Amino acid sequence: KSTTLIFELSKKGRRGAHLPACDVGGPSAAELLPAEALAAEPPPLPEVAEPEVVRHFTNLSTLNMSVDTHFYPLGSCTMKYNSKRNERIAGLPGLADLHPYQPESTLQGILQLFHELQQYFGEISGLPAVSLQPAAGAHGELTALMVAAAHFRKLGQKRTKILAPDSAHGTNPASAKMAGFEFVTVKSLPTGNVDMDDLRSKLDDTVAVFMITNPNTLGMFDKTVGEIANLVHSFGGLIYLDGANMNAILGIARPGDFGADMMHYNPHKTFSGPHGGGGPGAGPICVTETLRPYLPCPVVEKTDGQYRLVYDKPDSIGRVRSFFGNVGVLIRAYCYIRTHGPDGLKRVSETAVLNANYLLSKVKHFLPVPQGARCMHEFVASGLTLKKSKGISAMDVAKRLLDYGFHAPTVYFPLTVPEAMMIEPTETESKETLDSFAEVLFRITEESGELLHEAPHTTPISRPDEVRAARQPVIKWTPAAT
Amino acid sequence: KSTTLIFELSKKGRRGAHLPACDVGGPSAAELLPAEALAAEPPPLPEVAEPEVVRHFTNLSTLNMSVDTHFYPLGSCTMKYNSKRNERIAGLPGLADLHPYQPESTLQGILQLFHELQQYFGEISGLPAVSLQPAAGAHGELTALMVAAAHFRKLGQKRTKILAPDSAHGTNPASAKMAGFEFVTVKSLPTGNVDMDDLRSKLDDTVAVFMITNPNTLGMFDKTVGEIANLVHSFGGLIYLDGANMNAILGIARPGDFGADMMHYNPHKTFSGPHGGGGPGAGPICVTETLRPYLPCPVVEKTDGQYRLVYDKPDSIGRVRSFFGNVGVLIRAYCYIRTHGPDGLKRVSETAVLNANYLLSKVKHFLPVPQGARCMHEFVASGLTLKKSKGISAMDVAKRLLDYGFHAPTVYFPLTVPEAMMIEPTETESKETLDSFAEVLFRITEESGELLHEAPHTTPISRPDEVRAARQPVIKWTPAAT
Amino acid sequence: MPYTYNTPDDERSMLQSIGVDSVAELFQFVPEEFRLQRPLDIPSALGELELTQHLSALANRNASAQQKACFLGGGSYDHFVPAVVDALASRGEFYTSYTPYQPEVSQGNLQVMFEYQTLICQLTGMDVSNASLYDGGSAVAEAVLLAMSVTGRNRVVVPASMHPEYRQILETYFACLGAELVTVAAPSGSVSLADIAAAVNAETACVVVQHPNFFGCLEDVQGIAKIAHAAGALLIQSFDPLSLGLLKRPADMDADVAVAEGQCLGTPMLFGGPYLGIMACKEQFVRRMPGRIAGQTVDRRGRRCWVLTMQTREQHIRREKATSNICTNQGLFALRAAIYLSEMGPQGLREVADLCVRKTAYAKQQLTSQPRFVSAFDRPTFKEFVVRDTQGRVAEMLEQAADAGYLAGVPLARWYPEMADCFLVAVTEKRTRQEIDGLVSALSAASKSSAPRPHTSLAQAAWA
Amino acid sequence: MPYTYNTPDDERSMLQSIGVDSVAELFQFVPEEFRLQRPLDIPSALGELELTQHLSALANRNASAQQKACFLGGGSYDHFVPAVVDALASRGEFYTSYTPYQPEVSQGNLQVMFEYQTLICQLTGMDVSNASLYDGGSAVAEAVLLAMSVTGRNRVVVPASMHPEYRQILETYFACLGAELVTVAAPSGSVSLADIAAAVNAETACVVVQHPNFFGCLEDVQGIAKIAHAAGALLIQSFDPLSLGLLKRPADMDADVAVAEGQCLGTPMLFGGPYLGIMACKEQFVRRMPGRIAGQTVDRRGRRCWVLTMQTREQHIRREKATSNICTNQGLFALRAAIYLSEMGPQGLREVADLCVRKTAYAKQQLTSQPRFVSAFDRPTFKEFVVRDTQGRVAEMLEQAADAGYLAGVPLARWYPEMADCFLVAVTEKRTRQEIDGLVSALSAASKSSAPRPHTSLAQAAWA
Repeated sequence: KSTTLIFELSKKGRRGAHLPACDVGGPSAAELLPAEALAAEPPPLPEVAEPEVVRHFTNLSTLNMSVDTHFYPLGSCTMKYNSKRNERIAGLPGLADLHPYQPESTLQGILQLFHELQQYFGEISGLPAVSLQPAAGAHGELTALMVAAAHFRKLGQKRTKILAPDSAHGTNPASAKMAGFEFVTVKSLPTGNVDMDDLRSKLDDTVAVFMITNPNTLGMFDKTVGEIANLVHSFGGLIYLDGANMNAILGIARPGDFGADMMHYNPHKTFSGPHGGGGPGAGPICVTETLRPYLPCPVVEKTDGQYRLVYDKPDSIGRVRSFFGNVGVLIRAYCYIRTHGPDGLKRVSETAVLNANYLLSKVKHFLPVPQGARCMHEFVASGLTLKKSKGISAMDVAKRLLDYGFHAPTVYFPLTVPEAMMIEPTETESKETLDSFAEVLFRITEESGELLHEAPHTTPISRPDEVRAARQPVIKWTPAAT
Repeated sequence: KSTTLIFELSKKGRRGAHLPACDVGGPSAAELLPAEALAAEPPPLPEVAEPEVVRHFTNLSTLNMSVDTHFYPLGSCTMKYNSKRNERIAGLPGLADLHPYQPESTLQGILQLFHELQQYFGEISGLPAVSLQPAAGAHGELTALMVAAAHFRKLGQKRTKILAPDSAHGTNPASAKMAGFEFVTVKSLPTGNVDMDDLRSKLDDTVAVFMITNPNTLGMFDKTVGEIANLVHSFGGLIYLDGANMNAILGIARPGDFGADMMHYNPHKTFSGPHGGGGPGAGPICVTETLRPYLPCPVVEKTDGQYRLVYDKPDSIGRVRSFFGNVGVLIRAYCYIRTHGPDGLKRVSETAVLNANYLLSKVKHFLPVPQGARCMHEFVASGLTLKKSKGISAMDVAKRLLDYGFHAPTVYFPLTVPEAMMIEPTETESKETLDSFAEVLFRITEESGELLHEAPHTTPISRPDEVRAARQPVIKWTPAAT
Repeated sequence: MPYTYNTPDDERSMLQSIGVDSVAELFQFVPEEFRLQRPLDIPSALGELELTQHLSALANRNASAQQKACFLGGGSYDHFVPAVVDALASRGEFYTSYTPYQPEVSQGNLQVMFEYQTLICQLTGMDVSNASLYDGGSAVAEAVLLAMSVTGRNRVVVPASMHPEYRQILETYFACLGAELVTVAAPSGSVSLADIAAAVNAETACVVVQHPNFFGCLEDVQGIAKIAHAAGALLIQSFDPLSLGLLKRPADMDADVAVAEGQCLGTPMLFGGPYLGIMACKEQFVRRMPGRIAGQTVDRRGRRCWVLTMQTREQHIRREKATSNICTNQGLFALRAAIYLSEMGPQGLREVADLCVRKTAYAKQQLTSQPRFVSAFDRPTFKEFVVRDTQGRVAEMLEQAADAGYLAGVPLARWYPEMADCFLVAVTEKRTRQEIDGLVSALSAASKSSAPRPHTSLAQAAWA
Repeated sequence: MPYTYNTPDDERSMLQSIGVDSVAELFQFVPEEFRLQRPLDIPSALGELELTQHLSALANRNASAQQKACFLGGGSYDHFVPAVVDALASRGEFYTSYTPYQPEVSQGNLQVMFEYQTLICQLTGMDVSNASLYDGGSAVAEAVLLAMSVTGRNRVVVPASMHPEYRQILETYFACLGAELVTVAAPSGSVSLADIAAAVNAETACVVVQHPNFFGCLEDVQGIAKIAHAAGALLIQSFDPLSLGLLKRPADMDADVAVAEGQCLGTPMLFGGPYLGIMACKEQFVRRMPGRIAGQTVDRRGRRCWVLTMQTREQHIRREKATSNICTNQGLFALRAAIYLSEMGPQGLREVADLCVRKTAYAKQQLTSQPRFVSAFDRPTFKEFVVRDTQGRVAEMLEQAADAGYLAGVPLARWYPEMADCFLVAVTEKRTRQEIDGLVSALSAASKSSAPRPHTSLAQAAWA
């Protein structure tokens, strides 16, 4: 398949779109606008015919692995099936062709959807106050930390620190910084659970929030979460729950019930929004009633049978995004929740956990899994032995999997496990696929280092030179660069 | 990519769709229907989960070459770009979700479209009376021959024969037979033109129709068509124009003007209906005013500003298809015609002919083109020299092209050219693509016979054993056959 | 020219390579006298935005089944199409490819054809299936031609309860072939075995029976098959694919050829087409079958793969000796059917059929419990039924119902003059109780007579 | 459970392999006290048919821009989306893949990112672009954070003519960071250089200017840039991508960072999201940019290919030292923008911009020639303009216009209390003359006052 760039296909005079003649007559735009504002030429975009646009992007698409085509056990990313029915529904004109500033009388359907979705998210989390506005998980973290900051400001408390374990997602410290806090790392145990002693040593009344991912990034449920929450609360701090791993506990345990004060969802993970090659996601947050006044505006409320967008909450932190939020992702989440219902959602987590434990039971015989024989919806195998015995790295294994038609697991995360391979099968894969993946993984561990260092062999490209990319950055095409 | 069959993925108890509970209550279907009519079990269809359905068919699709992904110069098939705008429009609920028996008051939009399309088809062909009903080109041929038969019945003439040249599409004789006629082959000259002497020798007053493809299947415009028409008409016969090659003469010459009494279009070719892996097509026919009374019903007429479906034409042959026809294909043809307008349609043919002649000018230097240095929208190269000198067949060349990412031309048709390779680039390809195709074709003629006999080498499968398929037919999957 | 590439520079260099001075010169072989000397008289070009606006305006002048609850049937139905069907069938590699002449780069389409053939065999119980025909109506015609070819006979028996348009197609085909179409009345809604027996003789090539029939009623296919076979004739059954979620399969009733309109398997109504002609038959007739067939084989490396096979039946090889002139199939709709059947599975198919039967029964009961309406036939029905309007104002009433938001029924007058006061109502799994109740109200309210009949009280409680 | 595979048999054998007796046992690490002892209180499951019916019913309770002519703007617009955008972006390989962590099997997405970055550079004239951010509003915030980081300063100057919601986002972010937001009034519809000069000082990190601004008016970006640069501050321009079909590019006006809402590049309005945050900047700031960046390199066989690069800016490596916490991009919408810009090309883009300007001017002229309405500002406008209702009944009038089929304008009262009698009207290339004339009639007719003002006769003939 060609990797010619669209710019290299350009030829002066070709074009795709033709716009209609102007039906209102009148002066030209050049006459209507001041000369000094006008460019002499339109931007030098590529000039290509429509069939070329179609063939170019169609062929590019086929260079990707995707959930629609391959098993994609990318740990922590919950690459589950993205239902086609949700795509079709989200495209209905009555949902897709709505302007955010339409009169509310013309929006009662979608506002009802949001209102119900706020309730579902609140119910599933056990944290009743919901904002649908944040645009991504990390954005939700940031928003929630701003909510916490507003809360402590209101209380007149000066709390400057955010704590989180070393096994946390990188977004946790980054969000803490953006929310104006100092970030302090707490150690975690080999199970991924929080080191209570270290936590205790770092807790005081300057700590605003302790951020915890539970189930944690090793795929284990941290049993001590209740104890942690009590401890943090005893210092007046808040617990933030990174909801990345909610796929393990839907209908089974609720963050609000095990001590969280705030959390975000990743609806693109847990509620099957398509990942879009990197986005969009969404990052709705749920908080306790105490924290509700600080949520961003608008929120949807129902009064006298009418749904309304409420903008005027005096203690609100304001807004973190234009308009309402990543509505398209939220609609899909709504569809997903309605498709499954209470039993189905619980069954999602049960199946995700069953699938992960089954795969773990197959893999642990040839790839050590430091966390032990059980996991929640994902587990982290370590390639350390393989590395030591045969010089085969987790990256080698990952690359070789591509040759067999499997996307690689997440590698080298969490940072606390050497040669980590973080495997999340999700509930929407079959036993046959898991069997076949385990078999291939075993076969790879038996293969020669030489074969693996050079892997992948059958993919559209072989391993790229990432160092060169970073050292001599070429981040746009120029005619000279070809 | 896996070629596991959907049946082999089946496991008892899996399922995709769940239908809702019955909201009307009442007795079960088993109580409502007589026991003797009921099956004990539903049919033994495969049992698969929805994600598997998606992955299976998505991956299957990627095993195909297609216009969206590859240059597809399949002669006579006019594999031009299938515009995405037409697909979107044809899917509008107001066009796609219409029942054929709705009250006419609820169908004025689509009936207007048909009415206008009838006019466009009439204008483009120069044959004003149009039926949109036939479901494919061959079906249009059959319908037109039935019209001819009705015409002669009405005249009280007993005409039993249909004539067509040996270079004609195979559907011509087959349609003649289905319409109850005897079929007689007329010789063609090396240019693909009709051998007038042979025609003369076979013409008499038992000949109902002479079927001619013009431009002919060698991609040449038969200049003698006027003479032929006069001759056939002088015996009281009719001229049928196989419209497969209309892409060469839109707005340039009209069959009605060069002597045709009847013709069909292949809107899926000329007017860019997607070919759908083998269908659907459509086969609207155009005839002279004289033949109008015999057209199938219904036709669309406009009276008092209202569009009507007219069913009661006393001399009509009746109907050849249920409902109205292949409406979806017709809508796309309408969009195509409206997108291009009079200048654009002419430009389509000019460009198609330019592209074909350009490719011919490149290819003739290394692959003889018996028809000479000029062509209309396609040309037929002969691999005879290559066959004799190096033992390389047209099929070898075709297969090797696949390795280079080009679909093969039509090979071994027309039957009158040895080792025929019928190449039709269409107007929706670039000079760069044609250059690259010509270059590859040249390179192939320089390659070793050994390499070519074994080609293709890089495709999902190598050459299949077609003899085995025909001799030991396995045309469905059975558990035993795996 | 939104879809072409050639710039003036391209054109110049291409003409140079060809050795001519202008594009016009390339048309030298088209005699001057045949050249069109004026622009075509069609409207001028529209850009995509204008085109979309124009077609949207046309579409908005139609009332779609998304706006009005559709109770129309008669061979085209408003069944639910799962989203996977649209999502997968709209992949360019499927719909912009063509007949798999090059199997090495067409395994996707070929495997789909093979899977489709197998699915149709599973659905019908028949031995073999082709890869599709144009539609249900021409499939009947092709089946009849097959029967005539197999038996060497020219007489075909068809009940009046078969789709009238399918019968019209036979008439049209027969006009050229000198064959004889014998139509057997079905005054009770289904044809009687006695009437069939009376019509079948030693010249009969086949009996064609539609089950469930055009009126929605069940036929005694097995009984008819016995009569046909006893006379050396074939039994052709036209079936409703979705009905096979519940009903016995054509093979179980000893049909020789089974044909169907496959629109209900994942294709929208599309104002009647393109649709999917299904044809399956007993093994012994396979070489007489029209249409493409995919077969299994192995490639040079011994891998299982698929090719077009038995092409000696076809016109591009056999020309006038071919089994048929058909050379396209409805590949895209065979694909849709394959996806639909895979998504539904046996249980899904049964559930759809069950919903159709129950909702139809409910609608029939509700409607005929209105004083104005009576059921035309006292027969079990699958997903449609015939209602007689005692006031005889069918056309007027249906127009009024359309205004009220219901595509309420198909008037039968066009095909059955004796049933001018009747209309056909179809109820698919998509119709809700609310819509059915609304239909009943709308029809009852339409151009009401002043003299109401006494209410015929049927056991309405059963539907609570 | 429509999306899972495990049959009871599967489950049994999987549990056996794990070595437990039940699925419940797998949750042993979740302490009993934290287990939810009841089913979730959410509605029970819906099959696809019911779900589709339910969501269609909700959708039908909204009035979409396909039903009512949409003249709403303010950062979200009813522009035309060519069909190729939907057709290509809906390919599963694009939308069901994720961040290209494995470049060998993600070249499609990586090349699209690289092409998108290049397209944005071509569009803006800027040196470098990232691969997208959340939306136009958070892109402004990220650009401001970049400027604060680059300059080490904490004061940010923003005209009141910038989108009020973008300013609100800055306020929210600043509340935590102790930064200072200085808002400069723009009483004439655009900000004056004098007012900007008065606000900018040595503590100023950046001036952010939106051009065309929230009121549709043009700003003197070059003039503002000079002031900012003279003070050592950065100039951040928020631009309308489509305006660049006609207007000078941010780079031509010496912007340091250019940000935009990319919704207009091929994404429907979606009630406000997901959208596309565009960010491009001068070369020197590239290592401060947030968000993913794709870079060119070669593979082991020397073939050109693409990877994610400059990841040391990012949080998964740098954690709290990252340039931002952003780790998703809006890949799917960057793809849509790339397809859109490729389909439009330079000429198409110019034509769209030209249509917007001319239709907007026509609408402004027509509307303000009505006695009831006056133009709020006497400034050139791109695709929207502010109208003052002399009767001051904006909310009421807009509701009535909606009933009459027009989403007529955005009331400004929420953000600008002093403009409670004003509304913002946007006119895209999709709006026809007929719709514009209809809008004028509908607004004039809405809750008419009894005391008409004298007609201000502008040169209407120019529009004939």
